[in-house]
Amino acid sequence: MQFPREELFAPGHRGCAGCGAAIVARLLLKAAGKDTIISNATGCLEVMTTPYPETAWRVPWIHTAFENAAATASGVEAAVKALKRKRGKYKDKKINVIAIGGDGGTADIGFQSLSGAMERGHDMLYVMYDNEAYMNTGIQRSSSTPFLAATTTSPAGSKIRGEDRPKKDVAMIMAAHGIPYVATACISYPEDFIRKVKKALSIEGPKFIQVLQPCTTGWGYPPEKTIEIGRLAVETGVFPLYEIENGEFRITYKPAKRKPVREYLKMQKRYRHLTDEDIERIQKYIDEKCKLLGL
Amino acid sequence: MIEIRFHGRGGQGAVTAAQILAKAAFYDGKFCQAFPFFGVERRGAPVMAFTRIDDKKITLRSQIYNPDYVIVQDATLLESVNVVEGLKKEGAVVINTVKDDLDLGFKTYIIDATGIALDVLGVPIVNTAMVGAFAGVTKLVTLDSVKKAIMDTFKGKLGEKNAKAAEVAYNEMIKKYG
Amino acid sequence: MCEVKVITGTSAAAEAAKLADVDVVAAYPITPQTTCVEKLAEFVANGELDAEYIKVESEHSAMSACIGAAATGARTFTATSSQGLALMHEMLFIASGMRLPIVMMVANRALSAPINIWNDQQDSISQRDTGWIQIYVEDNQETLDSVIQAYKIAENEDVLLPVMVCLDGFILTHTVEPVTIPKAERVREFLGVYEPKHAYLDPDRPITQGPVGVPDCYMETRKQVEEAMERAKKVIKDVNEEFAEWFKRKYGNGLVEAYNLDNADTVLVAMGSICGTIKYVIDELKKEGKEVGLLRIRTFRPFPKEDVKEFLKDANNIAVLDKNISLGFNKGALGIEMASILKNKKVCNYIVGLGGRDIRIDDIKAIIDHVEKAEDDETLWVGLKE
Amino acid sequence: MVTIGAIIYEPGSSIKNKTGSWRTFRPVLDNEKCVKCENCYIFCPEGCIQEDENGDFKIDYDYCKGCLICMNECPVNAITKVREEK
Repeated sequence: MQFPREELFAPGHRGCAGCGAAIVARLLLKAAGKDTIISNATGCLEVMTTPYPETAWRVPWIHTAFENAAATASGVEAAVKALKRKRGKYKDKKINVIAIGGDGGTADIGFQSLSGAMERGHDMLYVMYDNEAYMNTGIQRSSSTPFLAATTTSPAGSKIRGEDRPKKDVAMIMAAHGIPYVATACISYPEDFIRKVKKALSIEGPKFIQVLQPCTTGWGYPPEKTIEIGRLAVETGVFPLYEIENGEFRITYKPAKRKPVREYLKMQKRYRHLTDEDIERIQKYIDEKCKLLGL
Repeated sequence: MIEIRFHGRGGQGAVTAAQILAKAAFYDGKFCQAFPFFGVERRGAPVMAFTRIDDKKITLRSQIYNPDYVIVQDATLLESVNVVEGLKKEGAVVINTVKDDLDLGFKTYIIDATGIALDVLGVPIVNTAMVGAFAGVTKLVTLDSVKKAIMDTFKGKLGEKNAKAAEVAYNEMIKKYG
Repeated sequence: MCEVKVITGTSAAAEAAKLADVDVVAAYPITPQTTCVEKLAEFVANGELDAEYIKVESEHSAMSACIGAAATGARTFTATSSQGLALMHEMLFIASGMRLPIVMMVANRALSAPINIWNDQQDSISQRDTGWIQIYVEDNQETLDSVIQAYKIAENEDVLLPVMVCLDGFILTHTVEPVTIPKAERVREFLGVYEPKHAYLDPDRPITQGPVGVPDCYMETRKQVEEAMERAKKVIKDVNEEFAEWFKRKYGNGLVEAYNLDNADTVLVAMGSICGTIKYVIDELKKEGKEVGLLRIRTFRPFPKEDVKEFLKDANNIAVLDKNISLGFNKGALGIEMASILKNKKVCNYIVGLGGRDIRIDDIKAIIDHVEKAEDDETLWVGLKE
Repeated sequence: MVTIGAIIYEPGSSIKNKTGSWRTFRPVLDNEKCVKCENCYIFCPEGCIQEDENGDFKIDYDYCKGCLICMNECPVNAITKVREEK
């Protein structure tokens, strides 16, 4: 695959060295192209890309608050429609309206506005960049934090061993909205992610993509490992890649043989408190999930 | 300024009646105002609505405590509501009932609006007939304006039927009370 | 020819939004605003208004969607009340900070707890510092006219601020009275098409809206809003005059309306529909040979400080009526503002009509009596039950 | 002067912020070894590895933060790291 060469996400942004969220944004814009309007939730990506008077964005971009990227995008989409119809704006261009938010802004505080926007059938794509905790504010747990991961609000203590609840399955909840396209992706598989974004944008109506994006600071690993760890999340079955098109479920990447989750967990500080027994519990949980999905 | 209070039950269209009366006054070239008693009542509960009519712009926004007229859409309300409360001494009541021996302590005009509604509309919804009856008794608004107000409140056939109900009630009151 | 219809305040607001040919409506129903958004839905469903109507899942999303739409370059309308307005609170700052000329009808209603659907003005008063222009109207005609004026004010390049048009819940929202509805073409000509220069989202001009306001720029953005508020005073006055030329109706000088002030030593100061009742009482007292005046504050933000000083320079007994209360200070917002402006005058504050408590003719008369006899500034709650 | 609504009108103006000084290690790309798989190009969070007119990938050290994802993802070890001497 020859990747699109246009760089719509500029360097000079304040993301950490090895930032996965920056990779999400860059790949997303490569897939979407310049006729795109972005509605960005408050979070790492928004903060690191737009300290006034500088912006890393080369497409029209709006941020309003934390919990409402989807609602803001609803307004953008409605306005684009109205201005096209009533005043001939945007000529005949197809404008991609894309909302993007982290797991906190999507699965937690922005969940209602996301559900509303998806249910109303707006022609938009929502991208959840999933780094499994509130990284912007210093690594607090979100509902997308996986089982037993340590964060500053789900610390590994002597009584509680990190996050005590399993990761909330937002993609499946979005699928339950009956929208035409839902997919999971991971930045370590850029062809797959770009293909999914392009496919989503070719479909009219609400679309949702959850993209896993390892975070060097929050997960605790050296920055050069961002892609490698993402790949392991997929190869171990911790984060399966699939798409659901018009209700049709399809695994889009099937590891020849799933690697043990231990390989994935041992690379990250957030799991360093785990005992063999803990790892066994996680392995069992992942095995069950994979079986369900046919992995 | 003339102040009118409507008594009805939730769902009987007392608010609509108050608005029709206001509109009729407006069509007669007067100033008007109509509003519900702002309650949490649901279908069936006693409700009130108000109309003000004047020759000049109405700025008063308080509720109506001493009405000139009271319109009672349902005589069973007499059991639970003091419908004549605050009514001016020289005021009058227009009430829907088949009884003819009511003593409310005020000048009282009686109409069998339910009978008219059943005849003309086929349903016991009396609000438009009551506005017609009120117009017949008081001549505060013309029948033409009442009918016009009804016709733009209810569309098409329903409007025509309701205008007819108002007309029948109006004529009956003229016949009965002159 | 204009058309006169006997309609409610919420219908008047909806009619005005239709006349303004809004592009996007995003709203969530709440009593007593509901009939406004129902009417707008009807207009859109019948093709009378060519707009995108977003049936959002909350007021927070209603304002978010309006911000998104306005930032894209659309003329935008929403309406809410009470708890809904409180839920929007966060987004109100964002709308003004992003300088988006959104217009919103607020059906004034008390805040919980206890839950109460009836009228007072605590809801919009509590949004005082959000950078929104606030217009308080006295009747349904003014509701319609003010929504139209609001677009003209908000979209003025000297202003570029959102405007809320506040009308008293039930007292206006659910009361029908005659309202003159101007011709759509006239209103469209009066307003023109909204063509923002500063904020619109278009791939041909990729701008970034809503960036991080670092300490190096944030304070300037606040000062800019304050300056826009100050400029808005003149714009509101100008629009009031211009509107009068086009549509033959005006509301005082746009910021305040003086009623029978000339020979009045006693002046009531109030906002909203209660001013109608006060005018009624003033007219009655006049017949008895007693002169009492009213200064109606039409725009609470920007606050007409200069006009207040000028119009009240000869009054000695000033009674400020508030349908809100700053708990812990025992004064209403208007009372606090007036006291800070009229430093050497007797200013009594009357807390009235909270949660729908009816304000009767006798209440107004009692206030007049009280302020005339009061020896110093006092706060009195009027209409309390024993 | 802050713009009205703090709107930023210059797309991609973050390029004014050169992040090259963040590096501890500098990735060095050996174009002789490079097989042009594009891994380094596509995974770079800064987008600072670009093709030159000859089709060779070049690292823009003005922006490279030295995360070394490129080195880690290079299948032929064409990228090595050297310590920045500051």
